[in-house]
Amino acid sequence: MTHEFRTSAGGRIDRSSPVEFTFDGKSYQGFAGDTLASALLANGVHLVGRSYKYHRPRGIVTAGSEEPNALVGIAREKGQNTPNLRAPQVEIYQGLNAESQNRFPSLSFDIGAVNDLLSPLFVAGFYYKTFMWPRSFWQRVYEPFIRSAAGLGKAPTDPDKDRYANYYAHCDVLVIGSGPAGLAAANAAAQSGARVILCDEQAELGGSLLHDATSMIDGKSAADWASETIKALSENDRVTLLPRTTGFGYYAQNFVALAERVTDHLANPDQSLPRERLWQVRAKEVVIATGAIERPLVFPENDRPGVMMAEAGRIYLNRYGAMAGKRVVIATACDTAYRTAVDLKAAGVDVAVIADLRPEPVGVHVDAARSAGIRVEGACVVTGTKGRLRVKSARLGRIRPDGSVTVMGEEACDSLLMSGGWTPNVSLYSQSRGKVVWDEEAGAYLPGPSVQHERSAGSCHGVYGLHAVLEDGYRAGESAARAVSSAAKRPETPSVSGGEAGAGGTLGALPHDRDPSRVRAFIDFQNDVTAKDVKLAVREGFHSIEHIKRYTTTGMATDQGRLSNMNALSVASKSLEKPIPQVGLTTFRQPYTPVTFGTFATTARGEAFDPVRRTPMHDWAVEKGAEFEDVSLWKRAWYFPRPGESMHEAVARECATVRESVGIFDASTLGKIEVVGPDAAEFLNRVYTNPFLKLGVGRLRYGIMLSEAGFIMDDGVVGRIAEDRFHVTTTTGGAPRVLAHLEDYLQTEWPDLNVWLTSTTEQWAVIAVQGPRARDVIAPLVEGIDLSTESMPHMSVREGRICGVPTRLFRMSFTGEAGYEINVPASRGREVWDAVWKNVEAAGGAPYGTETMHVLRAEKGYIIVGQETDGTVVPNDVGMDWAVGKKKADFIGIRSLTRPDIVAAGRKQLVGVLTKDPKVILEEGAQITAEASPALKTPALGHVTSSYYSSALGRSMALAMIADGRDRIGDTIYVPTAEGVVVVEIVSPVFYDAEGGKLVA
Amino acid sequence: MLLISCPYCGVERPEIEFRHAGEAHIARPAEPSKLTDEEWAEYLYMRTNPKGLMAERWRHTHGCGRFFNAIRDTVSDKFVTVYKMGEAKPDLDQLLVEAAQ
Amino acid sequence: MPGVPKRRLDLWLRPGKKGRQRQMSRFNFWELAKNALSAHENWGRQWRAPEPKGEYDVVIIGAGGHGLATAYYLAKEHGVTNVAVLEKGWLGGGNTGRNTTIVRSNYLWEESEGLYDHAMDLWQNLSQELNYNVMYSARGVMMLAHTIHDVQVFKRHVYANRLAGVQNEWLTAEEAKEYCPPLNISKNMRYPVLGAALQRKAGVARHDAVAWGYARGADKYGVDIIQNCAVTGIRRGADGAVEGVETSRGFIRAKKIGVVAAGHTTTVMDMAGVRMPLESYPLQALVSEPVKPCFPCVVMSNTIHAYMSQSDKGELVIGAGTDQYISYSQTGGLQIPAHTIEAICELFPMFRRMRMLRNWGGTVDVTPDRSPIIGKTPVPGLFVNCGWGTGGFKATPGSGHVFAHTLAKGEPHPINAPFTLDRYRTGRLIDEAAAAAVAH
Amino acid sequence: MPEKSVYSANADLAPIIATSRVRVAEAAPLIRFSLRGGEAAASHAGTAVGVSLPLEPLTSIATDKVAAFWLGPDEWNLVIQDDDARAMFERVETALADTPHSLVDVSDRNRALIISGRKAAWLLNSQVFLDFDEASFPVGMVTRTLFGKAEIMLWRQAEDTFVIEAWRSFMPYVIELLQEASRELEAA
Ligand SMILES: Cc1cc2nc3c(=O)[nH]c(=O)nc-3n(C[C@H](O)[C@H](O)[C@H](O)COP(=O)(O)OP(=O)(O)OC[C@H]3O[C@@H](n4cnc5c(N)ncnc54)[C@H](O)[C@@H]3O)c2cc1C
Ligand SMILES: NC(=O)c1ccc[n+]([C@@H]2O[C@H](COP(=O)([O-])OP(=O)(O)OC[C@H]3O[C@@H](n4cnc5c(N)ncnc54)[C@H](O)[C@@H]3O)[C@@H](O)[C@H]2O)c1
Ligand SMILES: Cc1cc2nc3c(=O)[nH]c(=O)nc-3n(C[C@H](O)[C@H](O)[C@H](O)COP(=O)(O)O)c2cc1C
Ligand SMILES: [Zn+2]
Repeated sequence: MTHEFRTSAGGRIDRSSPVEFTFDGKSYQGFAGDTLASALLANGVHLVGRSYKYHRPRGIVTAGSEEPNALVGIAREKGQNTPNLRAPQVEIYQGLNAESQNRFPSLSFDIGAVNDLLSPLFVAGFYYKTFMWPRSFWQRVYEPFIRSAAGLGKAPTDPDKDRYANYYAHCDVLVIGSGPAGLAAANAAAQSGARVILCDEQAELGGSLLHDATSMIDGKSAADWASETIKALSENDRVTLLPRTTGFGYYAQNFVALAERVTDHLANPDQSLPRERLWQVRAKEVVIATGAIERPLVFPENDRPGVMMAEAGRIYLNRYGAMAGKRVVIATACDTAYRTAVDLKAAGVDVAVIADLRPEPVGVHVDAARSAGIRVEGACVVTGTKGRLRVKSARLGRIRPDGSVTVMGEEACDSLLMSGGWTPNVSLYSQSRGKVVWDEEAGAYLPGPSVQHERSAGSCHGVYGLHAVLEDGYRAGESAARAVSSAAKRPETPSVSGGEAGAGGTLGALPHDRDPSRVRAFIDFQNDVTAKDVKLAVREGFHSIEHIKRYTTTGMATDQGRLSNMNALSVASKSLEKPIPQVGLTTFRQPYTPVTFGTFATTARGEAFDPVRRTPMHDWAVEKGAEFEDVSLWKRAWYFPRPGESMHEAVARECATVRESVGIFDASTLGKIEVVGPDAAEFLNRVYTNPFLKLGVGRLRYGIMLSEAGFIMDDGVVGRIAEDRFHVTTTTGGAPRVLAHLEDYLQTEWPDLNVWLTSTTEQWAVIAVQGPRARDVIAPLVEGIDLSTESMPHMSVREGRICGVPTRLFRMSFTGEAGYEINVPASRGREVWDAVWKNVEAAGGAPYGTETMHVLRAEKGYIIVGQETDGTVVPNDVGMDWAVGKKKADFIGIRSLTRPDIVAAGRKQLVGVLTKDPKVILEEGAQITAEASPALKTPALGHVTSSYYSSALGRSMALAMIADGRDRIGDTIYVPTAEGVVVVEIVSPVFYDAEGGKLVA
Repeated sequence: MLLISCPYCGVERPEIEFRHAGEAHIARPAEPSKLTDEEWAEYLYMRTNPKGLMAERWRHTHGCGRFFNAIRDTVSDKFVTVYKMGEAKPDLDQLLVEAAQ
Repeated sequence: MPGVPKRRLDLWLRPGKKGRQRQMSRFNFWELAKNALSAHENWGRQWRAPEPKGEYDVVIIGAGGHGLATAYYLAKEHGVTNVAVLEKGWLGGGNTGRNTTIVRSNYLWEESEGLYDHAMDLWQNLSQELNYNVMYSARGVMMLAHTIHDVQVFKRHVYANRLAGVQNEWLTAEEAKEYCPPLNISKNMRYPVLGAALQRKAGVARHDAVAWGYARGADKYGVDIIQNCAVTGIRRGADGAVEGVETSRGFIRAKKIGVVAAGHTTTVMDMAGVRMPLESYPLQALVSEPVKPCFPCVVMSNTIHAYMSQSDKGELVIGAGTDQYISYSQTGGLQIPAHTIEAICELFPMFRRMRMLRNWGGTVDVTPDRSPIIGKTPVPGLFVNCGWGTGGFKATPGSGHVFAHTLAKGEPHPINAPFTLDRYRTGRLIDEAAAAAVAH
Repeated sequence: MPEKSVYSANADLAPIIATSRVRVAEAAPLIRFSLRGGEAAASHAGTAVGVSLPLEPLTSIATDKVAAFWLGPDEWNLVIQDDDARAMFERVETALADTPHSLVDVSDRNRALIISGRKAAWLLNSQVFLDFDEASFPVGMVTRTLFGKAEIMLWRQAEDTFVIEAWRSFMPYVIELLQEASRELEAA
């Protein structure tokens, strides 16, 4: 059986390289250069899939990416399965393993095909009208049933092993499509010296030239001319040729995305190659040369395996040496199918008849067929087909002048090739936001005026006939090059013989003599949409083409209506009694053909998904067994469990250590901004609620920053290093936002201020040393700074050296203990840390992480922006009116603080809460109510913002935001939890060292 | 992805280098405290949100860092012009006429 | 043009039949079966295509889900049937027809909980109520926490919702994986899954069916849905009150106008001289090729910006974020969906080989606090329902219900009372985003 | 452009990528100052460091001891080979004493990579959306831009040699992606 349908010679396959592959477990042989579709056809296999809804047997229809039926799953190794690949695009390789889809148990016997029997019920939109009773059945019965019946292939179940790459490219002229138009355009642009990228979704460049067996260009065969042109282009180093590369997205400003398939066609791809590559191309000019797509004819039973597009039959024959059948009927309304007939006949195929819809077919193509001895019938229409898994015969009818049809008889055949004419492929033009224009003469939508720097060429432009297409291509290439450089010159259009334009075409459902209620003529093959469905939609009031699309799902399948849209539109237009241009067209969207998710995600995967920021001391923490938490892009040490310690134990120990002796903490992730310039103090005075003009050099101040809406946006400590130089710190997560916010005001509101902002977050490593022994620990290492409280009190900053490294030493505390933050240049951070750690360790101290830091500050009632506050909180809410300069005339957010609802009673205020049972630790986020068992929908009084076990208090404690909380101190309130209601008392938010004596010691 | 030309760098760069910064020419009141609640709400929240030409701010965040203004058509997303901070807002009607030519 | 074939065959088709008399059949299996016997030739229109009358009691601008639902409830619950819904394009063609259909109600603030849970109640019975299968599928919406901050925020939601009687629960990472087996909970992920908040009765619905069901329902009560009718002006009388609307199909008189125009609200309100705190951004979504069931629920991750479900037809339906600039183009940049797909591939590494079938955009109207504005405006007779931004589909029934009340009574329903335009003046914002950075 | 550059490969470290077509090496430590201010500040600072600071957007001036990069209309990155950062800082500050400006030592904020070889531009284009055609990005051009999701400063030192500076915590990300892209160069 192998190669039973293979021609004896010719085509672009390598007959000396046989390739074994399997389809549904059965082995077949093809040749290198075959696609899965061509190889199956050569083996006589047409039946390759089942349709979406009715599970009807379906065959290969096209030879390109517009294929609606022949979708297969390709299995490679684990983690490398891919569903829904189009057989005409799958290149075979040794060992290829393909499976049909959407059938059970087998392709030839599919239980789902009962749906076909029920098809009178399963019309467009049927599911909106039923499955409503009983109510609970939708979710339990109907939906699961519908879901499992729907869908095509099976999603992969293992993580994808392959890699994907990205490449940003620029060029003068991007040419999409490499048929005669694209090659000519690329040629013209390249000869003008332009930087050119030429891509084509097919494995081989050349487009229709590769299967044009009769035309001659410059005295050469079309294919030879293509090869020579491509060779010349490939030798030009300003030209990039990209086969297997689909132009899938045309975005604003000539930004075009291409998807290159790098390894899928290889039997054993080199592991260092990516599977696919995303090309993000910025082109100065674009030439769209994507060809035209042949339209199916809409006649009853037009969906049998063996029914194919006529041009596809020609492509399989001339390019792959594969015959669609041995006895072929050709049904057409267009001249181009005659070429297929002639070529088939020349290859020895029996062409039973050309059934032409047109009353009197005439012209060169018709003459050629007639003189080849092929029977041509005018006014002849196919009215049905027979055959279960492959077409066996075609029923022909005669169209009478009044439009009615009489039976002509049946023609036996094993393949039926059809052509309803051509639809210019205007997808990418439309994506570029161009508006297509209906051309009555051409019976097609054609590209209208260019919106971007783009032009269409060749048959996608409505230009047919090889010479005209080449001419159009040269014109487009030249004009594109000219738009880029005036030096553009244009090569002569070569002489052409053959390749005359083929006239004709039809749109919509064809007339027939059969009982309309019993036959179905398919418009959208994959989604099983028939002409009747479209008519039903119109009848039900769906008059917009967009409604018709969504109600019938025509054009929504994986081919996105490439074959069906014009036929659907025509049927709708008839039903609505409105001309086509008034019915409109649905929107073309990216991607042009489906694109792998991995190709969009490219290298953003694992650690490279987002940069992982680590501090200079990160490795030390890893060595010490720290657990980490993600804070914005940073990894921060969370806590340092000792062997066998739980998180709770570790944190309690760390807390106690800080309170009793000393702890060391990596604060490097804090945002830092150096604010410098004569107006620095004035600037800070405007952006913080606090007054800054009088802050002395060498002093620190805690500041709050508001959004203009008055809500707390960030906080931090600001040090005045010099009259005109401040060291500002921000929260870790807030750093980029704060810098942008400050730049915004500086550049747009106050450009007159002489002050500049420089991020120094990563300049400094920051080592916090906190605890009663902090000074003892660092003193031996510090040079040039008097650490005594008199000389360096709480909230001051000094410059000097530590371990010989220049430092900005902050005396400050976020723990309530006396402490320091040692800023040293990042590259020296680890060495200083090591030295400090040695002393800390010797003093019985310990490293602590963010969790301990959070507990310690909560004991002091210090807020964390983002935890106590949530973007709806003003300073007064968290008891920070003290930080708002009363005498200040202005600062960002000031006006918002006096808005009626901001000063109204009932706002939530920061308080402490203590559970009656000191062992109970509330959960953060828990809600607070006034009643022990509140009725449902009782508004909460507030919620717990921070909650910990406090080793200093020897019990649990929490902070909360509670309505009018400060007035309720002493009240007993309730926290409903899953385990029951917890009784708590409202207390002051400062639990530890309320007088602050420890800080100034 | 838009391509945006930065009036400070003098080159066109991809949108990912930029941050959109909202409607342009909404000057912060010199003395906010003098505003009524209505006026303050107007400043804070009310936006032109036009369908058509819009004056908007962008920042060349991952480039020169500068904020600048642009006139863009919010239907076609085409930039009509960009100009530096502090320069006067062009006459949009005039621009429309020019664009039509 | 050279080479264009000059001759084209006539289309050889008989002209279509004239539109039939409108008739409203009930939708059910037997009706379907009966109609199958007559080749479905006898189905009536689901809604009429009436010519606009000169005057209506209420004119609603915008035939999205919210506008249509408003009309439906106006007629059904308030007996106000002399209503027109004016639509510049085709009904349901705005954001209603392009959204990722996530329905949930586990919002943080009491005001939002009230609004969205009201809608949630209506979803449960909506198919039966409308006699139109809107395919409400309560398959559960799971929101992933990737950082300790996320955990705190989601737990706060869970507690708040529990108290308000809104169902929501906390899952550990392992429980989350059990609920959604494709989920990657490996500790080595860039942002590991630390847990999730799950609302079990949340889910998805068929977006188009919601618009169509409400349209059919409203039409049944005599509401005129007038498509291809763009409102171009709002006429106001000497007293400032509205008198009617100028449209592409002439002037239509009405004393009450409800603007439900989503991304186009600013433009419409401008016609009445009312400034709005809105900005319109492109919001993109995409679907994969259809595959057999492989994804049981809805998963959202705000931290890494992705959300996904699988439709009944088999596509993975994925939502991306907004583009950063104002645009009415209904398209956006490649980097936005690409970023979302990155996140999807991290969360579900097996889907890296799936393929994007179609990517589109809508125009969403975003308020400063990310909550809608529903109620009266400073102009007498003019009412507005807008600002749903990236997440209003889920509210469709509830929004229509309370807005109908507002229009009929001239005063807000208690549920939408807090969602005033005035809150931007007083500072009583309902800021879900600030609380959680959760938008959809 | 001098072949000898202020950037030299850190001799203590093995190259990050070493193939026949592209080489990536970490640069030896350098002094870096961020200078902000007007043209007067630029001019005084230039005198102090010994080059005249570029005023044209996206340009640079470089000797084998000093490079000055235009990063914005009031912003320059000064990269200097010298042992005494403090003294250098004081020298520039002194020269600028009477001119409004901001000078900040950011020596430790950045790390630098030197990327050279025939495929250097190709490698960069795996993550950098810029046109490295000589007409668009001539030798001497410098810009801040994005490398994937990391902000970098990128300088074309010679036709086939580029320098990337990034904040130090972003550098592992940059390196990982350069290595990922370079794998293909080793494929058959
Ligand atoms: C990509 C995307 C994903 C989303 N995902 C979700 C989600 O998962 N869950 C969720 O809850 N929400 C989601 N949303 C948001 C949701 O879609 C919207 O909030 C909701 O559909 C708004 O409904 P609507 O009826 O108000 O607006 P629309 O459906 O947009 O209707 C407004 C109508 O007004 C018409 N109109 C405008 N101007 C005029 C005029 N001058 N004259 C006449 N008619 C006019 C428009 O044509 C339009 O039809 C998403 C939105 C998008 C775009
Ligand atoms: N009626 C007629 O006579 C008729 C009709 C159609 C075609 N033709 C003939 O066919 C030829 C058409 O030449 P042409 O150059 O216009 O088209 P073509 O079909 O030869 O080439 C188009 C190429 O574009 C590629 N392509 C399409 N979309 C793409 C995308 N998004 N990304 C990448 N590649 C894509 C295709 O793979 C194909 O190779 C002419 O010879 C013409 O005479 C004639
Ligand atoms: C939930 C949902 C599922 C969709 N599924 C499909 C689909 O299977 N096939 C398809 O082509 N489009 C699908 N679409 C997209 C629509 O075709 C269309 O893009 C969208 O409604 C926006 O309209 P527009 O692209 O015409 O502007 C879907 C849209 C939504 C909202
Ligand atoms: Zn710039």
